[in-house]
Amino acid sequence: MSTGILLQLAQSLLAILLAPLLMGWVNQCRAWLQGRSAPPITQPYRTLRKLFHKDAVIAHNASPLFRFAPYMIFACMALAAGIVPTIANDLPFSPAADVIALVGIFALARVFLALAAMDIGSPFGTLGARREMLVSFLAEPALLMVFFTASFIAQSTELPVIVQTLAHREFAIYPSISFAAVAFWMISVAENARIPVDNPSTHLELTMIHEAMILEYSARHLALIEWAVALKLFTYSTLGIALFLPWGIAPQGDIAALPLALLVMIAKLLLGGAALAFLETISAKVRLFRAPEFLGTAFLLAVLGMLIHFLLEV
Amino acid sequence: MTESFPLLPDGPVQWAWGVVLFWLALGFSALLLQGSQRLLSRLVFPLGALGALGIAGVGAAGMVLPASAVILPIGLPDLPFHLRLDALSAFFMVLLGGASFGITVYASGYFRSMAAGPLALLALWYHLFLAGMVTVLLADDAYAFMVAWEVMALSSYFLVTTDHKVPEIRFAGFLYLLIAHVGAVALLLAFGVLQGGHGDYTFDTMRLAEMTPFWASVAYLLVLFGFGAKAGLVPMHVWLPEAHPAAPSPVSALMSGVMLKTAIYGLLRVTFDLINIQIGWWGTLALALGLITALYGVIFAAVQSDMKRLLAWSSIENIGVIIAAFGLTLIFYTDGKGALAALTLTALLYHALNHAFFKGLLFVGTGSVLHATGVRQMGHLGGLMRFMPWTAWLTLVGALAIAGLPPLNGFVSEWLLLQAFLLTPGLSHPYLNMVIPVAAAIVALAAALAAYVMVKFFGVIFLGQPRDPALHEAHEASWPERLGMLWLAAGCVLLGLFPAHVIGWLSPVVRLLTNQTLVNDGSWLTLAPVSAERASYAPLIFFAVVTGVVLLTYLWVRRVYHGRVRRSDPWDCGYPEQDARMQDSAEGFGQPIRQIFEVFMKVERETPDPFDRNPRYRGASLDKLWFILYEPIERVTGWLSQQAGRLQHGRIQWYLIYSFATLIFLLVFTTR
Amino acid sequence: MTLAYHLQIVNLLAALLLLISFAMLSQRRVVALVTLFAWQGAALATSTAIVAWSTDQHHLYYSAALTLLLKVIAMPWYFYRLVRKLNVNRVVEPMINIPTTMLIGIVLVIFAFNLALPISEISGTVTRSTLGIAMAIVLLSFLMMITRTKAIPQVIGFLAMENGLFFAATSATYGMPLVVELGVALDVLVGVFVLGIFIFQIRETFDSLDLKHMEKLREK
Amino acid sequence: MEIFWLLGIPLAGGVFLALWGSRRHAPEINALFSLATLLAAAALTHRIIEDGPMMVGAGWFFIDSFNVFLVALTAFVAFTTALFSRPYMRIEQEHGRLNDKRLRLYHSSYQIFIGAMLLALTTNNMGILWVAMEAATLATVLLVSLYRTPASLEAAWKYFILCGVGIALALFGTILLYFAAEKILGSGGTALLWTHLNGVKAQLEPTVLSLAFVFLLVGYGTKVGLAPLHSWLPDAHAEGPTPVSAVLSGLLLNVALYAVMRSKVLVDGALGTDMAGNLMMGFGLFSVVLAAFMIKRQTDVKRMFAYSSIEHMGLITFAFGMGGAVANFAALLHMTMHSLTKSAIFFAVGHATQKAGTQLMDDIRGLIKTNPTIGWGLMLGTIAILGVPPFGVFASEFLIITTAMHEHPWATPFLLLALGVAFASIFGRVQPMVFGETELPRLPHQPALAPVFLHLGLVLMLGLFIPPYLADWYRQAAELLGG
Repeated sequence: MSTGILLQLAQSLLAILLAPLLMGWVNQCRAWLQGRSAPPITQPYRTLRKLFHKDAVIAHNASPLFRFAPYMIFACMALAAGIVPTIANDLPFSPAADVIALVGIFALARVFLALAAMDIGSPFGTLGARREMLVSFLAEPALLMVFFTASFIAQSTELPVIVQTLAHREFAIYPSISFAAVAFWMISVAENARIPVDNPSTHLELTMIHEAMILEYSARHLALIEWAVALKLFTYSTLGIALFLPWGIAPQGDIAALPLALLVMIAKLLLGGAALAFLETISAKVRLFRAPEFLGTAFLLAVLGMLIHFLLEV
Repeated sequence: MTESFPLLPDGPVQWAWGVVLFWLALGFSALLLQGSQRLLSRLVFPLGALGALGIAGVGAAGMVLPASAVILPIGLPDLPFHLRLDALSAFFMVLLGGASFGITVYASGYFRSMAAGPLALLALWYHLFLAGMVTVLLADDAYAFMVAWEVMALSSYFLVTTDHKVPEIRFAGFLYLLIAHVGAVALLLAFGVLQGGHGDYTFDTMRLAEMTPFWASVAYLLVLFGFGAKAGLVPMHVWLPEAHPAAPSPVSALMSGVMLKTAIYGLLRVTFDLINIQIGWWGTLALALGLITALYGVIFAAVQSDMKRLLAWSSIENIGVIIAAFGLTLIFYTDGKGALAALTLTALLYHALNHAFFKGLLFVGTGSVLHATGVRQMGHLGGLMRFMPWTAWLTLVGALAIAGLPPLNGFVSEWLLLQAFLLTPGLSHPYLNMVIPVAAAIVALAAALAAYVMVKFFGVIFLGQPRDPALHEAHEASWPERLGMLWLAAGCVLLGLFPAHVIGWLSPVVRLLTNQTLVNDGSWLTLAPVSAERASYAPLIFFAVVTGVVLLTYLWVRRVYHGRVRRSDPWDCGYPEQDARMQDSAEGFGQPIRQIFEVFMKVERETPDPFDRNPRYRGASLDKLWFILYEPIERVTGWLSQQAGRLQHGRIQWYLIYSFATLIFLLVFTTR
Repeated sequence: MTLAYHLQIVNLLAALLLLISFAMLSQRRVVALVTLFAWQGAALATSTAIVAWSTDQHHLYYSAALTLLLKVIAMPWYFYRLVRKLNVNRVVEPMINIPTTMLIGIVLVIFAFNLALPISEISGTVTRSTLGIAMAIVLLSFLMMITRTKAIPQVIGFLAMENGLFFAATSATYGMPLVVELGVALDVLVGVFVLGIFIFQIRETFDSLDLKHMEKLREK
Repeated sequence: MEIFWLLGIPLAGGVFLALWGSRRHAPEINALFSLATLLAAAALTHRIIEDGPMMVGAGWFFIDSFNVFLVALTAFVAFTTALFSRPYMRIEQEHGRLNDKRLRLYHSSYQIFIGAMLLALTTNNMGILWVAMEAATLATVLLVSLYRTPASLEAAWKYFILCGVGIALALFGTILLYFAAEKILGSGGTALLWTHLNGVKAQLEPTVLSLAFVFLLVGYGTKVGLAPLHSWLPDAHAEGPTPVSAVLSGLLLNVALYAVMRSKVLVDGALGTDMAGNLMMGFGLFSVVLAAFMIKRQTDVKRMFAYSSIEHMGLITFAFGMGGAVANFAALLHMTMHSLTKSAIFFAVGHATQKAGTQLMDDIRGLIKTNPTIGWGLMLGTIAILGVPPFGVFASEFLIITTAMHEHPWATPFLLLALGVAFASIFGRVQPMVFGETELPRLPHQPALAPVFLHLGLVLMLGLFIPPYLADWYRQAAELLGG
């Protein structure tokens, strides 16, 4: 048990620390692919450090909620990162929340971000909040459907059990999973404010979603949010890995397998980041009211995956 | 199923009836106190609140004690009032008492600004309302049930029309009472089917009566209609968004939080207890209706611009979820999956309890806002968090809870319900088990939209800058109001943090209806309904971790770096003349939803022309069903009465001809 | 079979009554209508008397006398006065034209006879066949009330109906118990009295007895 | 003995008031006579409760639990109405709508009317029953036209002609009854005594009786106000003075229905089929539905409630038609509730219309503001008559509807429809009359609202608790009607 706790803490810390690195990696890949000279891979860390040092500038009418939100968001993401099996499986936190609760955590963070954005009352904040909620109310059920497909296969909504079933039982091909995978990809693109739904590097009022919400933040608050964003990307990536290519995650209590699992995980993340950058580069951002269509498609794909599971696999 | 309990000569039921009498006495004594406003608000309502607490206590006792019954000396000659308190009634009494305690405490503060004369009447109806609801839960024969049911409707009607000077409110009250009455007649017919004949209307005989599937189905459909009309099931929902906002806020809270649940109670009571056969398609029907209601309600909630209307629509959504759970329970139950039925029923009851608390909380929250500002249109509110922090933070708890966010109570019931949906592959029915998981998608969609709605609700009212200079004078709620809200908010949090205990506590009810209990295969802090392997959720760990991380991060940032803060104007994006009216209005916030779901709505918009000196924008998204369903009914009846009117022609010869024709016809008819 | 001659007379009178009611149906003038009404009363009284004599039921004499008093003397005289006073004795166009009315009337008579047939079978009285005629008279006067658009003719129709009833009572059942007869007579008397008051009131408010002034109360 | 007091007092009252004329205290005397009648009725009722049904006056009068409760009801409502009419008529007089001559007419024929109804209820002789009904009609005709307005004259004329014709048909029915009866009972007085007929009803000739019942039903049904024979009713109720409307719809309709029921018992016995019952169900249902749709288009408050009387009479007739212990019980209960409630409503409406000076509902607003008691009286009365618990009307509707669902489900959709439409129409119109704003002045006089709340209080009590002896009455009566 104690080892379990330690392992848990280790994995959580690892996730929290590695998250900006993944972000940096993605940016670097994008720069290469777009033929720009890339910033160093550690750039996110520098940004965070700089932000933490600055004095926070807050609007006069900011309420306590505004200052509380960044911590809350960060905490939610940390918890999520702790729950998803990254290198080791079935850690003590995992019974705290199954996949449905995981969606709940993301929703909690999102709601706080949106509320904080509305707190100042500048036109952009509200606009961003509205758009964010618009995106999410489609993305959330779609994500649930993806999880449902997996949990129908695994007969459980517990991530460890799902991973167990998919990775460590005898190998079986699940066509439904492929649908779910595509849907999941689209969802995570949307949820992490990437192209084609949102553009992380824009500040154009008409198009921005996520950036519009955090427009009022500065210094440590901004830093926490940026960090949380990185953490979110990381969590989604590991989540995707856990669901769709779980091989290599160490089974419960198997300490010996951990180093290998770590290496495998890093490799997978590098690949995933590169793929993300590649897809972002070749696709263009869609108009805002196309976003619902985009996510609607994701939703339908997920549902379709579930139906296929019932058609072919039961 | 209930025969297994011995009927004790006396028990909690007498206590419950005692509280009812106490409330009645209180109500009528209020009429005598017309003179003194102080006594009314500072004495009568707190006493009423005590009564509510008592009811909750009696309910809690009734959950564990065996069922007890009593026969009152009043009623019809052959049919005195039978009262009975079993676990099901007891649960709903806990719900009623718990929620209405907070609401009534709140009311004692809320009504302090009201004139004594109207307040006395209001107090009378208010306590009649409470008494009626409790009697509905206690009634053990059709007559007592119907009397209590209608007393409940009537008193709430008078509460709704408290401010009867306003034509809209009068119309709201009228529509409400009309639909309630039609529903009640449907219930009468249902009891007519269920009765044993020879005018024996006690529930005991109904339990024993053997019925053909056909008549059972007729009864079920009537009951679904009758109780659905009360609960606001689409398409009988039209009265709800009119009536609930019209009432004074504590009353709205009671109606939305508690009264709707009596309909759920009736549905459970009749379907599982009184009708002795259940048929599969009943569940499917209820499930479909419930899902439609849920989606419909939340969509309309998203496009409202009146805060109380928004909440009313969201009540419709929650009722939809509950009815869907009811349908799923029926499906499992008729399929012989007792354990799954138990799980779904647990989710249902849990959600009903939760809704009572958070909807009550939100409604009283709007009440305080209304007191402070006198505005219901969200377009004129904003930034209230700075002027009324108590109200704001407590309302935030309710908003997060109703949005189904962990670790609050709304999430638990939703989680349980989704688990139930995930278990449908266990069904023996070929395509149901394939289609129903898709239904889960709708529940998820509704939940996500609910989050949207709540961000809109809270953000527009409490955050941002005041859209109206007058708001700067907004004052914080009085102490009783805060206490009431505190109680309800505490309910939301505790119900969210200790689900394992609540589920264990619910088991008598579940056993009563499904002969099964839900085993919690987890420790006291984790909730694992079916098996820990299958699903688990530990809100306490969850809560602990989140708070822990928040604190750690905070301390870390403070220690390693600093906590310096500079205040300045918000960034104006290079556009100096910004004012509060440039924030997103309520309509604006709902606009994307309106665009996506425009099919359900009849949108009315007035956009100003560019040269307008003082341009005004008005947009309203009306319920299409009203125009599709209700206006035709109105037209048809109007036409029919036109035709009937032609008979009354005014000419005596014609009248003579009627008599003559009738005579001849009858002569021919009888002598043949 | 051959009937005793007094019964033949009764039947004859019955036929006469029917004839008179047809005549009333077709009559346009009010005064003539009143006269016919008086004749009908007379026929009724005679037939009652004959039945009384033939079956020596003494109380029938009283009712015969009552009939004579009320329907032959009192009411016609009263109506004559009324008509003269209000001089409303002009041609009254009925709602439906006369021939149609007659046709309907004939149909009614046949209907009434068919209706009465099974009853007459079981009737013990010697004058059973008259029941159908009585019923026919009732229906005919009903028809007359329907077709008339003036107050007085309608009233007369009403009274003619009472005649029919009375005839039914005497012919089919040798008259009702005396108390009832008296009560009925009293009611009729009062009724006519009330009517008189009415007709004056109507006259002075609408200054006409045309019923088409009284079609205001209706569903708008 | 009481019976003679019961019948004598109103007749004496009629004569006396005719002589007393418009001297002082005529209204009080009127009320006093009604009170005396009530006391006599109470004594009689007590007697019946003590020692069961009885024949009085050589079998000319027959009192059983069925008519004794109607007697009590009639006397009671007559008394309260007299109380109500005291201030009401005075105000009318001050408004110049009445003069002394008519007031005298009003008082004396009011008493006569009550007497006639009591006679109709107590007599044992079907012929006398007919005579009394006719007398009641004649007594009220002049009351309906009391105001001498063109409208009231027209109403009275229609009332007179239509009911006259109807009653004539009823006489024909009675004759046929006698015709059938004298075969068995021999001619002479006894052959029309209901008790005797009831004794031999099994032997009566079916064909004749069925024919007789048709005539009786159409005849008395016209007075009950069964559609389509109802045409006179709304006019008479709307145009007559309010106290008269109250007693007309509160009492006269009941008495007429009583006559129908007495004949139904005989016919059922003779035919052994439920032909009579089916006819009544048909009539009742049609009346309920038609009345509901008529109510929807009313603008005149008294007219609207007149139609609602038709609706409720239809409901009662329907229930009697269903037969059976429960349905009969319910019908009797509904009779009571309806007359109490409806008369109470007419009292309240009377004052409301006096205040507004019009019967048009659109011109009556905000009663609660100017005269709260009137407002609440009207509101509660309306709620009661619409069958909302805890008022007693609901108790009977509950039994009727549930029984209908159990015995004749086909009828229930119509009932549901009609009740819904009636509720929407009546309530939708009364609500703005009671609630809302108004500029109308207060009434100069203190309105006589004691009767209103007395009635409503009774109705409320009976909705929650029916005293045992009362219940026994109803049960025995229901038995009597072939329960």
